[in-house]
Amino acid sequence: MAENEANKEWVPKIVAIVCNWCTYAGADLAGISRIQYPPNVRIVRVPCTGRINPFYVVKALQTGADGVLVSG
Amino acid sequence: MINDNEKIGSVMVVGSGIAGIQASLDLANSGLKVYLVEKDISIGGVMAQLDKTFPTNDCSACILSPKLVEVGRHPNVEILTRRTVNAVEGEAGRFTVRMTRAPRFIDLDKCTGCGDCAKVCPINVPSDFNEGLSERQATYRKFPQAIPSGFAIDKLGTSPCKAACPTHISVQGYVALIAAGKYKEALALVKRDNPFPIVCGRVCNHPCETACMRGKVEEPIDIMHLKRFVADLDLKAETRYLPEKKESKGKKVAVVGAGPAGLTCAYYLAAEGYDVEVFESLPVAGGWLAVGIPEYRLPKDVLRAEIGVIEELGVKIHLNTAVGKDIPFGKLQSDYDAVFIGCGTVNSSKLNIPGEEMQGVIHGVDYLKRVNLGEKVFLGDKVAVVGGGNVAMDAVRTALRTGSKDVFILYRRSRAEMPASPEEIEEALEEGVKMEFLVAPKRVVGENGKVTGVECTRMELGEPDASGRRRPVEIKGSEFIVPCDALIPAIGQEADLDFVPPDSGIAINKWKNFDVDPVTFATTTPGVFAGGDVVTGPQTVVKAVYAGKEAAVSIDRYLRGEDMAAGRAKDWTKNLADKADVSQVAKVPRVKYPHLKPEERRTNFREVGVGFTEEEAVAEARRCLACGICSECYQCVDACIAGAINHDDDFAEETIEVGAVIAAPGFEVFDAKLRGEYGYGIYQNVVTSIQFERILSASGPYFGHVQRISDGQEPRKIAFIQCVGSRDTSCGNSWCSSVCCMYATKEAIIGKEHAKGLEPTIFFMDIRAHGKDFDRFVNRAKDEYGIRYIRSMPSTIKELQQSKNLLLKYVQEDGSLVEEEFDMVVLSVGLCPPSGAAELAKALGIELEEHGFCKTSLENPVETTRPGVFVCGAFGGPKDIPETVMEASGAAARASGILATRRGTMIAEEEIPLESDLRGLGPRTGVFVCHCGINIGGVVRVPEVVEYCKTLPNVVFATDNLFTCSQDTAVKMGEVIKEQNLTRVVVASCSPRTHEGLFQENCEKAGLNRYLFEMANIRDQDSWVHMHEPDAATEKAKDLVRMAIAKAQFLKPLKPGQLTVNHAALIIGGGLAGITAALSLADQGFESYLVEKAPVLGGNYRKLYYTLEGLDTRKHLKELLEKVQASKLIHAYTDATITKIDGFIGNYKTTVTTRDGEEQFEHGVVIVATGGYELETTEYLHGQSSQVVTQRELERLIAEKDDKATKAGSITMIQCVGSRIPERPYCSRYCCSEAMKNALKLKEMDPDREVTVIYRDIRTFGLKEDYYKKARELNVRFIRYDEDRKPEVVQRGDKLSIRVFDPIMNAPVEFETDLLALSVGTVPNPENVAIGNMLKVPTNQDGFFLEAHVKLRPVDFATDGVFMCGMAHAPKLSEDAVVQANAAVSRACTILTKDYIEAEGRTAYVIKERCSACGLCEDNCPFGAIRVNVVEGCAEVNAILCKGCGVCTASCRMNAVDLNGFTNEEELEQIYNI
Amino acid sequence: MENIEKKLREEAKRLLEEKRVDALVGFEAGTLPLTATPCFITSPEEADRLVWNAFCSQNLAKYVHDLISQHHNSQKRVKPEDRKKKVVGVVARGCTTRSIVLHLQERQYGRDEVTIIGVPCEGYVDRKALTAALDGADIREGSLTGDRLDILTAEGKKEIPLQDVLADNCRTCRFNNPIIHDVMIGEPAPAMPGAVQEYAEVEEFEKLSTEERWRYFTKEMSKCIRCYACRQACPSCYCPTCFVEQTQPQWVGLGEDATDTQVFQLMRLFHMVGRCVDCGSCVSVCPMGVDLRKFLKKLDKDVFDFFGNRAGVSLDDPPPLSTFKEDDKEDFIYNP
Amino acid sequence: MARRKFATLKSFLDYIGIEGDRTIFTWVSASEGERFANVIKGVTAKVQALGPATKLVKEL
Repeated sequence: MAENEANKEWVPKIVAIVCNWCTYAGADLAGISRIQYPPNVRIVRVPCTGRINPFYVVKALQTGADGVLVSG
Repeated sequence: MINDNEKIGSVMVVGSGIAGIQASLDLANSGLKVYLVEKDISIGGVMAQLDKTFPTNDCSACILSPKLVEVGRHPNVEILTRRTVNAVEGEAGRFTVRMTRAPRFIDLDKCTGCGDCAKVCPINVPSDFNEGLSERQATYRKFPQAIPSGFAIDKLGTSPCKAACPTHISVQGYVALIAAGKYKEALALVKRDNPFPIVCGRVCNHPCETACMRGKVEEPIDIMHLKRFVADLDLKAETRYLPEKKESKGKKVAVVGAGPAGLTCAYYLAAEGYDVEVFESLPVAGGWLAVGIPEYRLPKDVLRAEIGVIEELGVKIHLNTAVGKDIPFGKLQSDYDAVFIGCGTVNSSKLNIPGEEMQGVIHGVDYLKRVNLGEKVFLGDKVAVVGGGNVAMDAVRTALRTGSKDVFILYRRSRAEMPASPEEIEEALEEGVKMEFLVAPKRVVGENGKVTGVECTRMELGEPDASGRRRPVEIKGSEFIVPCDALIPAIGQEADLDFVPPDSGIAINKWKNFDVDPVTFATTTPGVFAGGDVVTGPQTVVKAVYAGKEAAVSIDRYLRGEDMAAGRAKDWTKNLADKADVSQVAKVPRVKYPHLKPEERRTNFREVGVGFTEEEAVAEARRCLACGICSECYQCVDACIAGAINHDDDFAEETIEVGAVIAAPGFEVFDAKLRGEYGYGIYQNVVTSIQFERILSASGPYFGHVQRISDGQEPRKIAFIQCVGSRDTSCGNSWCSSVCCMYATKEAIIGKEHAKGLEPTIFFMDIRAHGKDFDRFVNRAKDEYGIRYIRSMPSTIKELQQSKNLLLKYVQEDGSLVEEEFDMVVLSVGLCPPSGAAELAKALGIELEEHGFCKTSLENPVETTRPGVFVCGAFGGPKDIPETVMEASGAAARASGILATRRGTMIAEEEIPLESDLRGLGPRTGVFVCHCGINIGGVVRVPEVVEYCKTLPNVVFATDNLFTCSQDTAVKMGEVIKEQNLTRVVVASCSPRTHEGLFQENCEKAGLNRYLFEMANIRDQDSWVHMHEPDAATEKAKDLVRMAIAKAQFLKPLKPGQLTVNHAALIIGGGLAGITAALSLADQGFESYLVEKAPVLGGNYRKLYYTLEGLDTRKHLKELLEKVQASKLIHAYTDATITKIDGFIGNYKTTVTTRDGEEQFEHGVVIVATGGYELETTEYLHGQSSQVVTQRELERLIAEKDDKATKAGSITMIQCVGSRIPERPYCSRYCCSEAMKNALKLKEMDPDREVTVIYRDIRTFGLKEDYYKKARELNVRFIRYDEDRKPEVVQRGDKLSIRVFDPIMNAPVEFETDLLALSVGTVPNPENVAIGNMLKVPTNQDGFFLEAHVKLRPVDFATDGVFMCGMAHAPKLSEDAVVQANAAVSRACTILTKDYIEAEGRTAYVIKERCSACGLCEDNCPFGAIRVNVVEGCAEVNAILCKGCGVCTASCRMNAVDLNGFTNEEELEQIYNI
Repeated sequence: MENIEKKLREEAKRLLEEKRVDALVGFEAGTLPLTATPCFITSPEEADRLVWNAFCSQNLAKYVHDLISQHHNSQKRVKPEDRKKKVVGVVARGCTTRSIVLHLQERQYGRDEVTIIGVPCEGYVDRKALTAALDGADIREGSLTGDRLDILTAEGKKEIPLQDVLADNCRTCRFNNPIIHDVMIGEPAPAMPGAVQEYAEVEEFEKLSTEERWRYFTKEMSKCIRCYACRQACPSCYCPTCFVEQTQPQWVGLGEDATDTQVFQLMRLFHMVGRCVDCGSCVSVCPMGVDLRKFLKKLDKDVFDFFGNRAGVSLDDPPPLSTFKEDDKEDFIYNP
Repeated sequence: MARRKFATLKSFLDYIGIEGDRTIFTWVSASEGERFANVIKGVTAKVQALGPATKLVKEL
């Protein structure tokens, strides 16, 4: 098991902060259409892109996210 | 008119496109119950198919979906899909509606929309949603966001094959499964109805193939051998297929006879859990299959294997045990709980001719039995077989194989009447069997008691007999002798019923068969059943199987004590899917079934048929036409864990009562095939505009990639041809479809955005950009996107063979002919009346106009010819979405006007329990993790996630559910909330966008504040998108749930604010729109303050005399004003100015100054109807020459019979004066119609006078096109001019001289005229900006008011409580203003009908001590919901106006504004927990 | 210069006498040579204390904001109809007026609550640079003559050209004359020659590699001791409760973690988008000499490049983050 | 407004030395399921190329 993990390719941890009406719906549609994509993204839903405080991005980086995606 | 208290407070809306949806929402939101009736499976109409919408290029799905969800979840709206309205009886206020519900086959209450059914469905049909550009399954949902979100199954009826098969196997089903490579499933499907696929795959008479619709194209599907293919695969498989066996019922059944009937009955009873014993007199099992059918047709080992399966299921077969001899029948009756008799017909029928007893005469049945039981029988070289059935064929071919040289058939009719299966006859002939037709044996000829021949007589065919075959009639004197060594009569069999004692009470009929109930197969003795040949006389295997199967059902019911017959009689000839026109189906030859060659087989017993290879089987199966659409393969039934599928669903009649009806059935797209010269349906790269819309759509067949159909390549040159099926009398469609110019422009722009290299060309007659901001859009298309517009209609299209490119031939405006090659052609197809319009009109009791659209009132286009029945959308004539939405609201206003007193009487308010006291409890979180059947559980290890949740802080309870959305889970969730004292609930399942509301309701019902709920989306955004990574998906699920739990601890119980509503309205502007709004409000029972700054009401409408369609507007206005005068609810102020408007939705206070001084009143909403003005111009000598007037002045001159008009010999009109120019780049919409109106009047007065219209584009959209056509017919002269080559007007004495460049002549023309009328456009009310400032609502760049959304909220402002109508919005016709005024009232009623307005729960709030009142939030808020209170020195949120978008929150440096439900703390906690 | 001072005192006296201002913020001579400190005067007699010279470094808008805010707060408990208005006068150079414009845009006070006595500016002396030029020696006496500083230290006399010790922000100042004023003292000053190279330093920095930039950022931030002097000095930093001091949520850790300091500075800097008037106050008060301007100037440059907007240069321009245009920059949007 | 904020933020983070590919801004509409998947794929690949984040990361 340990060996396996060592051999595994490193997978980045990505935070996606997304708008409920657009991207979140798009992500749902990807699901409904069963379009496969990498499983390393964690979505934080906000009601609107305008809700996203720029500091969220900074805090996500400080928390250890390897990448931050903001999508409206 | 009926009394108010007899009226019904509900409305039926027929059709659920955007019109139906909008009307429903308005009505439902103003307290009326709505039945939204749709004939399709889901709502949304054509708008759902569109990619983007003009002129803003908003995504159509994005703007429509929220409306779909709202109407889908609205407690006052009942969506009735798959309904057809049959009749509407009664009168306005109280109608009785009768309708038919077509089956959906999927129970919407149970369906979770997971789509597992579609995944297993083997039937592919062209996707109607994608306009045939892709395929979908027979089990389907139109599009992912569809509402209702449940699936449906398309069935055209029972496929003929299934109906024709005596066992009614889902033939189309297993054929489809074979085509899909699902052989095991195919076999299991067969075995549901027939346990003998190995046998019936070889020796069936296959009536299914006779019925097969493919047979009408070329040859039927080789169904029998497809069945053999899957049966043989199973035969060779390591483990044979066995049906699931139910628990033992502890009851015994005896079966007499181990033939197909008996064994079938045994099989199904054993599977049901009965102990079954079969008694067979022969030493082998199988009955006729074993001893009748020769080895070369049905090998013995294969048959044994089939029977072996039955034994494996637990059936005991006692061989060599003759009932009646070895065991008395009575003992069966006493020892067993039920008996089935399927002993067949074992005795041969006699020829009954002299000499039949001679040696060498051996009856077919006996002969075959002996051979089949292994006896060596040689009959001599020359063998005659009498008969034309399969037994005769079997006998004759067996004789060949047992060494006879010369074998032949003697048959008394002709070949066509032979009952044997055609392939057997064919095979026999191949093997050298001779056949004599129309001969009958008269006498056996022999020597020494041994046959030497048979004397026959010739026959001829007479009249048809009872069997429908022509009766053979003997030809006298035609006797002749056929020499032979043996004679095999094979003309029939009889049953041996001696084993049944006469005292058993079992009735036997005159044919010596058992008399049984045709449905239950019960004999006259209780507990004794019979079926197969013993009942019917010699028949086919498959009929015997059917009898056995049905008897098994009866026996099961009998033993359970249930009614045996209930619900079983079914007329299979009804509802057949055999009506399809197959004349256009491409021919695909039947795959040749492989046989041993005649020389390889004729002397041995090797099986003749070799069997299909997999490749052959699949190819053959693919020939199936899928007649029934759904094949009834029942894969979906197995796949649906929710148990939602019901293939027995049926049509039903329904009746509802409503107070009013709104017809919104939409339109039908023109069938482009009717314009054959464009090659649609023949040339692959010619598509319709709606197809192109799907091509552009990101969720369409090509995921938004613009490509050609023929080769999938991205096109470069693409031609749009306008007016296909519009403005075209050749196909009977004289009207303009109103929307095509705009959608073609949009599609060209979007196409270019998707494929950068695209070069679109639009071929058109007139560009009709008559809507708000449309001309700007077209200008952008030309200037920014470089889209080419050519004013010409291509005459033909030819496809180039190699490239599949298209060669267009067209004549340019100057007359020159051009040929140009394009990669792709889009036909801009028009809008036609909806299919079934005539039937609908009849059902609704309304009239249609000449083209088949709904006939509407001249005063108000939403009124039909029947009071109480209203119309909206394209059914009343082609129109675009905003107009449709306005009409929908307008129709809703008219309907609710009738029912105003009955609001709230048909809707039930749900009781919500008091919230529990949570003080001191802290976050106690309960987590519910959903399996969603296998949708989540099949990928994510749900139990592991549950265990993980239990380790997280604040979690006191965690569990998993199969379906968290099901009703029983809702109950369970409520119990858990109470038992565990939960203060937070987290559900990990699907998307909060679709299910949050449902779960919140569960919480609310359990006394938990609905905002203490949070969701984790582990399906749409996890299991569905990481289907092959269960580990990663499980980890992700844990993370997502952890994030949700982390957020949940900070959630606060929220109490949405409430605000009282003042029920009066302020209407600014007393023109036609304002007056109409006031009257409509009065209908609804609401007071209004109508403020007009002029001394009289009426506005621009005062200046009109008549409309194009012939309405007397003076009379109309007079009536309206009288009504205003009479109404107690309308307070009109003239000569009045509004000096101040304070407040917001529900609570306004307005100050008005009149001659009598200042007055103040309170109101809840504002309707802005400030109107517009006729442009003042000095162009073309206006104001200088008395012979130059405006179009409106001309109307007055005509109406008042002024000499200037009546005496003018020639009149000229110039269009677009001051419109569509850089400083005023919009079209005023009505001028072309006004010009047509006056031109027709002038011609009517004096047909000989010269009337000339100088125009840029004639924009007589919709049904107004007919008037343009009429003007041309009356010789009104039309000359087109370009913006940069305007006409010149010079005064020459008492005449005006006009000089204009005529593009058709390609030269300037000059002529004189007596009177010149200028079509000047509309300019906005200059006070709009000031009024906008008072109301904090915006105006657009032209100075008209800017609506909340140009497509779907055309009369709303972004600020709640303020609405607009009339020319305050944009230039428009008077009837548009009437519709819009009603629409504004309908929208206003959604507020005025309420006593309180509820705010959203998740609104922003201000932490005062942090606020420095900088006002950035106020600047940023799109809804005017947050303002700086200067006195208090901090911002304040108006929770009623707040939409919870959070822009203020994110813009505040001080973090002084936060957003409930998405607070900084909650959001950051999620980020910390990634 | 003396002429300006004279006029300034006359004007101040007049405003106070006529009660057109209730208080006036200006500079008076410092206790040490070659210094000036902010002063508040409320009576005409005090006007003669006022000075205007190259040692007047602070951005007085900060004091204007403080005074008026205090007054507003004191009035909150008074019934609206009884509330009193207070007018604050201020001696303001270009950057000071930019801050005032910003305050006005941000509705911190009304235009009628502030009276601006505009003064021309040709830059002020960077105290740190002066100290460095003197190798840290204490100034015993000093005077400014024309462009030359004559300084007497323990080491002896030293002449230093004023140009050599001007603050960096002054060298490249584009708005050294008041943007708005009620009274203008003296003629407008000539443009600063360095203004054309306003962003040269930023451009140089942009050319460095990502890693070099990160090293520089972390190095500078590692100096920060979280004393918040920068915030206290900045006229744009007027939040009633700075995010650093907020709880629920706590945005930045309060310990000595290097990333917390980085995040604090990052966030404070980002609050200056479209709001930094480059007055140099933060830099001049920083005890650790953190190169804040390197980063502030970048924000300034981006806002100008992206949105064509400069902080506080026009009352008509809306704050850049309160509006948008159709043609706003889109090239940062990712397209897969 | 949001667009302006993020345009500036991205540029600024890049300026202080945080790789541009770590902070990505984009639009996906409700009908663009395919685009969403492609965005995730693209972003993952970009971040993968950069390796694990070290800058600004708080050690716990």
